[in-house]
Amino acid sequence: MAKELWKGNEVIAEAAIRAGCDCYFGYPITPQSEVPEYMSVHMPKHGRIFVQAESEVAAINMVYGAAACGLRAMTTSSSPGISLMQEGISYIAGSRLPAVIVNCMRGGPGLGTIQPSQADYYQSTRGGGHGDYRTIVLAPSNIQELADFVQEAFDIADYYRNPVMIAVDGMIGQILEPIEWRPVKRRELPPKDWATTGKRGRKTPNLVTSLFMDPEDCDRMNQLMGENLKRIEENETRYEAIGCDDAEIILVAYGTPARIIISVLDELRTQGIKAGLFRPISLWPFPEKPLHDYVAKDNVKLVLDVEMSLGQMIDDVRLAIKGKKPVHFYGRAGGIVPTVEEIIEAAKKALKEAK
Amino acid sequence: MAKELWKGNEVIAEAAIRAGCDCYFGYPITPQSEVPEYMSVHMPKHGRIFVQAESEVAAINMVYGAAACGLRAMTTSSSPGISLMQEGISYIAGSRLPAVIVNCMRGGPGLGTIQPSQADYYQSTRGGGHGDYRTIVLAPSNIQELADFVQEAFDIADYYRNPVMIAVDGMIGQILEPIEWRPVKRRELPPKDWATTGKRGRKTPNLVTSLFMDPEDCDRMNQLMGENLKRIEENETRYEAIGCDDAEIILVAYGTPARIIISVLDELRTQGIKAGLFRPISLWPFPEKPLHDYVAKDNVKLVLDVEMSLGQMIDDVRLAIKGKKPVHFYGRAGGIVPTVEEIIEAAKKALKEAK
Amino acid sequence: MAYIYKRSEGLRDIPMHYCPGCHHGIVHKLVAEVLEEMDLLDEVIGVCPVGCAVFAGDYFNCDFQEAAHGRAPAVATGIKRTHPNQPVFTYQGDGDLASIGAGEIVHAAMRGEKFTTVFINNGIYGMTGGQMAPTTLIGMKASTCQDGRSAEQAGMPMRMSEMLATLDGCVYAERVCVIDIPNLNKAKRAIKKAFEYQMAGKGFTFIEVLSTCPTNWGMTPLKANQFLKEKMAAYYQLGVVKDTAQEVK
Amino acid sequence: MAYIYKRSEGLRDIPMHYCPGCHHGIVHKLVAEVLEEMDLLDEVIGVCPVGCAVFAGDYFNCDFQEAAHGRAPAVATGIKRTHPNQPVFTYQGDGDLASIGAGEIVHAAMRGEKFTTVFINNGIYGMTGGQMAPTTLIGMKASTCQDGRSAEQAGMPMRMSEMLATLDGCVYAERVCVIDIPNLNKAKRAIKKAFEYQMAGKGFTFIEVLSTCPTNWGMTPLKANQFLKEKMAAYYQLGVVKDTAQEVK
Amino acid sequence: MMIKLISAGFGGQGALAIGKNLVEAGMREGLEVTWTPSYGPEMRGGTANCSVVLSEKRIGSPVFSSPTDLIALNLPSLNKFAGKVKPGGNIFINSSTVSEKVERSDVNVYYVPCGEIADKVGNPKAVNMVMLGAYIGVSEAVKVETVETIIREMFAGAKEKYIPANIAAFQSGIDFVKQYE
Amino acid sequence: MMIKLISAGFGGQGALAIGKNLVEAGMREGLEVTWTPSYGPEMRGGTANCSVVLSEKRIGSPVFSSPTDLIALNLPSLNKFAGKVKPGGNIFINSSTVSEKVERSDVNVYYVPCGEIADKVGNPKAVNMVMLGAYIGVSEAVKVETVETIIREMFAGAKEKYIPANIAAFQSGIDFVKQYE
Amino acid sequence: MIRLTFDTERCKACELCAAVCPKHILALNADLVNLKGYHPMGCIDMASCIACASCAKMCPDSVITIEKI
Amino acid sequence: MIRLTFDTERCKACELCAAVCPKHILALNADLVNLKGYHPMGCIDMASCIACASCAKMCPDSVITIEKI
Ligand SMILES: Cc1ncc(C[n+]2csc(CCOP(=O)(O)OP(=O)(O)O)c2C)c(N)n1
Ligand SMILES: Cc1ncc(C[n+]2csc(CCOP(=O)(O)OP(=O)(O)O)c2C)c(N)n1
Ligand code: SF4
Ligand code: SF4
Ligand code: SF4
Ligand code: SF4
Ligand code: SF4
Ligand code: SF4
Ligand SMILES: [Mg+2]
Ligand SMILES: [Mg+2]
Repeated sequence: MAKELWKGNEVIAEAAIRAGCDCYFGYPITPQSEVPEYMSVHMPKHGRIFVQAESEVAAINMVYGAAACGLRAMTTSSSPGISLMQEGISYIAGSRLPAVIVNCMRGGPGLGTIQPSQADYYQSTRGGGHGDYRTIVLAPSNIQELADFVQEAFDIADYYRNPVMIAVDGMIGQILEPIEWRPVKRRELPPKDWATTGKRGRKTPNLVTSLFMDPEDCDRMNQLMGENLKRIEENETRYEAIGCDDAEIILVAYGTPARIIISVLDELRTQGIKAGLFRPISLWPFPEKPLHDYVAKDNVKLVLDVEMSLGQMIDDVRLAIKGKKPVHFYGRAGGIVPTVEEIIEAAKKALKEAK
Repeated sequence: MAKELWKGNEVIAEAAIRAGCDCYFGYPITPQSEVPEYMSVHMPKHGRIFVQAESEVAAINMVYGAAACGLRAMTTSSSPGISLMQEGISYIAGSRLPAVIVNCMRGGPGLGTIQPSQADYYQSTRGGGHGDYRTIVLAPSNIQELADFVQEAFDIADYYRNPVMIAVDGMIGQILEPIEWRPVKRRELPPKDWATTGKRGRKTPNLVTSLFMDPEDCDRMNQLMGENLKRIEENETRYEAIGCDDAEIILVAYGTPARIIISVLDELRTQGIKAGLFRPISLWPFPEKPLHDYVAKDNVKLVLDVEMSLGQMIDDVRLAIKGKKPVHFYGRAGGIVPTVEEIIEAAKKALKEAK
Repeated sequence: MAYIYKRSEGLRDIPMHYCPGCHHGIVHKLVAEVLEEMDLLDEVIGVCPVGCAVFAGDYFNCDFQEAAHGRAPAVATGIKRTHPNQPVFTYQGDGDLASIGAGEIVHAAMRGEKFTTVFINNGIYGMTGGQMAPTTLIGMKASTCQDGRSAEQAGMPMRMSEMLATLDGCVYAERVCVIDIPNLNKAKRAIKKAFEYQMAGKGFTFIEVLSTCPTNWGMTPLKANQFLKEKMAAYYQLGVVKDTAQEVK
Repeated sequence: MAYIYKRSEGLRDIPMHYCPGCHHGIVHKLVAEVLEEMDLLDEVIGVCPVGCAVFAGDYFNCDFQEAAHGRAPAVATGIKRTHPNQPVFTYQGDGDLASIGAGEIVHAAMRGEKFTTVFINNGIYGMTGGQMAPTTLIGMKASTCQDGRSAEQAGMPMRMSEMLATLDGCVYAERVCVIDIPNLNKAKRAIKKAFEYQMAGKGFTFIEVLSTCPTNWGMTPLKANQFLKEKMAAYYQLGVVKDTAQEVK
Repeated sequence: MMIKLISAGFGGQGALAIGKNLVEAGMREGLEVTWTPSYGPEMRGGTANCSVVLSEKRIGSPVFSSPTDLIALNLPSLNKFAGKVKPGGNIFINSSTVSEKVERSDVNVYYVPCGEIADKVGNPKAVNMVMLGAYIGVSEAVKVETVETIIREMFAGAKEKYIPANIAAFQSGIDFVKQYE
Repeated sequence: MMIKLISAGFGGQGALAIGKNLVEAGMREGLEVTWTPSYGPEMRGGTANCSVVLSEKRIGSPVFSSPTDLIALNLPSLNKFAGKVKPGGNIFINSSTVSEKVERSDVNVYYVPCGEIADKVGNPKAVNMVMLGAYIGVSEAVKVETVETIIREMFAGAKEKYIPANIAAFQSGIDFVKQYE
Repeated sequence: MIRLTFDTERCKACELCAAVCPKHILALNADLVNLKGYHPMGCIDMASCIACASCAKMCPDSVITIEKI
Repeated sequence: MIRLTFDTERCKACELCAAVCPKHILALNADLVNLKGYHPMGCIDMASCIACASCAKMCPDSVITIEKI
């Protein structure tokens, strides 16, 4: 297929439509308002549903209602809006519903700035909501991956009955890049026999709930969810490693910083420094073992974790590396995108300190 | 002073009043509704303010408004309600406001159950809201500590201009125990010259905001906050260690499981097993170094992390231990409180596996 | 041998947890009967609140979803928009609907979402043990206003039907109660009309049922009924508040 | 040498970021002038919204807080309850107040919180680039209703003043605009009255200012004024909606 | 001494108050005490219980799986907890509403017709006071006088007139279990 | 080839569209391309700019601190970015609205009176088309024909009548910079 | 003939049925206590029942079934 | 005498002032462009000004100051 120029935010919307998203509920927020705008035009054209919700709280609960009927439901927002959705996401996870949520992260905390950021890593991977649940988090670093992952996300969500989050820094939503609308692999999906479709002759009604008054039941439900999460950890870990095999320094980054680091690698190698990039694609489940194995090798002196935040993924990096090698950090917060030059300098500084 | 029998939830309220809490805003939720109930009666008696908010979202924003005027403001809730406050907490942190928030955790996710739980550890310590911020999290494990910590919390919040969370599992809110209203140490506090009190002759008006449109400003603000957080990490780490000096197994737990483990230790020692308890009191900042140092000693074979969740603090335990010793886990979720017997069995099983 | 009265097919054969004399049980029955009579049980999707009626989904013999506290109207919007031909209803208490969920109900009404809301106004937070609701009467005691609600501290009680009736999307709002058989019959007719309007695609329909909470009012069920009649109905006037088909009274 | 008109002391000497002809700037001036005239600048605490007026706190010459989107009424409650003798106001757009913040404004009005809300109804989300607001007129185009708002899809536009006026705690609600000098003068008088009522402790006061957003309406400022006069004011009637001191008109 | 008591009954029967009185008395006598309630989902008519620990040394767990003592004011409570009582422990049954018998032979069972006794002293509401008396009569967990002082303080002031009837109910409970000696 | 261009101006002047046309053309010619916008807080009247990368190999960073080329349609943009252009790079200034001169001598500066040129071809709105022409005339980043095809497609259908005027503006830009050769 | 059946284990003794019975023939049975701890409702004069079904309609717990036999 | 001062750098050329001037003496100055890129507003006939202040009151950006000198 021919390449076409697409803007990140519109790709999110179009990819969802191509994946059979039945309904979209959202509330405008920069830098992702093009998503509801695109949806408002195109969902009705496909006979699908678009509702501009009165708030992010309402949006995520509309997603709940539609998802509980067995439909493919989606919402998108940016950091403050995602914070408001935390109770709803916890309900969706607790009721074992599939849903797709996109967070175009901007600088926080609070109102912050509308510039891109990655400071919602904790919130995304640890569940900013209450209780023992996890959202599967995929972090594309270019528009092509964005197109692919959003499409896949609906299948993954249905497959595991668990919400899937696509986490991009706001910049990815704004970039215009050529992409190809290529088919993504489709999974065989379990029937949604739990959905509230109207009883329609079924003997017992379906009830979608996260309420388990008896703590024994609630524990059981949690353990069941825990097993599901383990299954996800086993099967859905994704990453990309570039130049890690002979690297003396491995840079770990996702999203925009990861693609910036591709330029960094070239530059460092020209300067005679063997640098590699380890890019987690699934932030949860985090590719713990592959990262560990790369870093454990003798050629690696140290790791430099690069984030558009004060350091959040670094917990997972450290957990993976288990103290085997020093982990350095370079991060910019509040909407600043680190430059190639800054990262090169940070890498050299780390190497110097390591000597 | 004489001991008095107090119920956990009422201690939260009374301690706040004694600490000079100027205003309380809250929304009822089991298992902590006695807090707003107590406040509704006693705050007006002290000429202070009680408002039953229309929701947790409103409550945390009322706290914001009052705190930004320089007052001691507080709210309390339980898991789903705390999820709804995440945006507001991020705003409070981003605007560098002091505030005290109590979470009486119940079983989740979603509506879950009203029974006690510790499944909001991630949310509390990693900031369930967006952006780079942290709440200071204190986890009392009996009513006396609850009384002390709630009082101290107001000073700590003012001192660092950062929200402080008291995280208790719902059971601690319900227990009736003898306590003493003993004076807590008071800090010298910086003047609140940033507060919006009305301009009153000041040359420039005060503006409390978390908005920093220019990402350079926003980054600067974040770095500043980051330094503040470092200061907190250096000064505010708390823990208790019982029998860790000669332990072959160290159990790590906080809150109710920690006190249950006191019974476990006795029992294990009678059975000839040297067990110790490491109890983080500040969940953030986590007592990483002390735990590391205890565990690193030769006598320790392994660590058993015990939580009323599927395992959340275990990340911090692992980060502290850096792979030096095996970390086992025992947890019950969804409102189940683990019994002495279960924990003993888990400890023995872990020891057996280690051999 | 014929039944003159037996439990509606709309309810499952499960004992309810409601307190003695609580009106939740009565209103459940009325809704179930209407659904059965209109032959909607196989089609309808209900949404229960967080509140004492949190278990409604266990009791009704139809598909149900449990919404987060106050969000039933948003959940129902998600359902109804994607199932425009199936009946959908929310069943909500006054804490749920008028307090934390005020934004959601107002917007569902504004958008004219074509579902029915059954609103149990018992002037109190039942499930959590009797705190003040936005609908608690002035002077009425609750655990967060132990000397009785005062207007100065907490404002005047909210009349949700009247407020929602200002929105064009709300096509029908009626306030009823179930303290005696005539009122109970009226309540049932109102609920039926709401579902009829819904199925005809008219817009948002709202039935406010003044109800008792004997437990948290600290009264016997019969005393509670009397209080409802004398005090509550005096502030919250019974009757049709809005009926676009029939012209407002 | 005397000034016939100069910038109010209530505003700081900082250029505003608003688009050419945007009414936010005009309403800022009116509020500032009223505060100056009533000698409240040293006492007042303002709360700005998330919306184009997010920068109001930089422009006004008085203490200000920046609230989360829609939560200004809750923030103002936190301020006013603890500072009952100081003037407090929120300044909010229609996305902020009528959409995400509907619950908070309704409850502040219900409780009769003694602060003033200046509500900028421009029928659109200005700051985020022109999405539909709950107040967008039927047929009016916005980026999330590019063929114009339809009642079927999005409901009829909300009349916030009328809705809030149903609540007893709201003692004064007036709808004004600033498209010409007579209306501008009326708007200023309304704002002043609201602050006077507030200082007299009467209750919640609400000034709805029909406003233009030339940028997102895609019109010149003058065309936008005309649209406001002809279309907007036809649906949103100008004038006093409620005035408990003066009896409702 | 280390008492682990579960006191259980219908909401409103006063099972929780029995526990509260015990820990209040224990505290006054210098014991370490904790009281932990547990409610079902129902507001009324459900079953409520509390776990009480009275101990001479620092209390670890405030909850436990096997009580040393059980007070069961209604049948569901008896069914739920009777099997969990430690061998050698005590079970107190309100035989006015519970007609079932305990089948275990490794525990001491006391059938106290609390309703009838309360009626007899003219204080039908004081079912739980009777049971409290019975429990203390057997267990001697705290001193009788301490409890009496607490009762007196509880009804101090306007409700003073209720003191004699409550003390009478309490005393009758103590008296009733003397037969088991 | 690796072009890193910043195109900047007042919102509405078309600085972002210049970048979009370039990446569209680049893509059609088989180049790797990215276009990243950056807005100020103002909705209108503020300054907007975009970062464009055109490259023969995989693009890493879509943003950069030192552009190889700068298009400045207004003064604030020139002030903000002129100092950051790589030595040897190109700066294109809309001299119709910017009267300032660039003081650096290590870059090539092109003063293009876009307003006047656009007026002259009878298409006063096509300021950005003139600048696009000027930029391509100098940089030869993409082929003239590719851009012309894109312009034709852009105005296909009802707006067809605008094609000649836009192509004329574009062509005048190319012609204007010939003097710098 | 009319048969009134009470599902006594479900009765919560709220007396709402008794209050709406036009014949005043419903009363709690002080001699019984159900598993929930209530004295359940019963009919003290079946013969007078007019089968108006008011009691059954009103009962929140669907305790009462009425049949014509 | 009346002095009208325009803070031209702040003018955004919205023309709201001109629209309310009863004397129709305000117009954009096509010869000037301010730093924001607008042709700023100016008075084309000072002598006719009646100092009604309508323009100044209306200006959203407080561009206009009016003095009696
Ligand atoms: C987010 C959240 N906040 C608070 C609660 C606690 N809560 C449960 S039910 C309830 C109110 C119930 O009152 P109402 O809606 O009037 O229903 P009723 O029980 O009176 O029928 C509250 C506050 C909750 N579950 N979730
Ligand atoms: C929680 C949250 N959701 C969404 C946004 C994005 N947002 C910013 S302003 C705004 C709406 C502004 O519209 P309005 O309130 O009408 O103000 P105007 O700009 O029109 O004056 C929105 C949706 C946000 N900042 N926070
Ligand atoms: S608490 Fe009140 S509302 Fe809830 S079931 Fe009991 S009586 Fe009904
Ligand atoms: S976008 Fe609209 S509301 Fe915002 S400043 Fe511009 S004109 Fe005003
Ligand atoms: S059917 Fe009518 S008359 Fe018979 S018992 Fe019931 S209410 Fe009374
Ligand atoms: S109404 Fe039902 S529950 Fe109440 S007393 Fe009568 S039969 Fe029993
Ligand atoms: S003061 Fe009046 S007359 Fe003079 S320029 Fe202004 S509007 Fe016109
Ligand atoms: S109203 Fe002000 S900004 Fe607008 S044109 Fe006149 S002077 Fe300029
Ligand atoms: Mg209620
Ligand atoms: Mg607006």
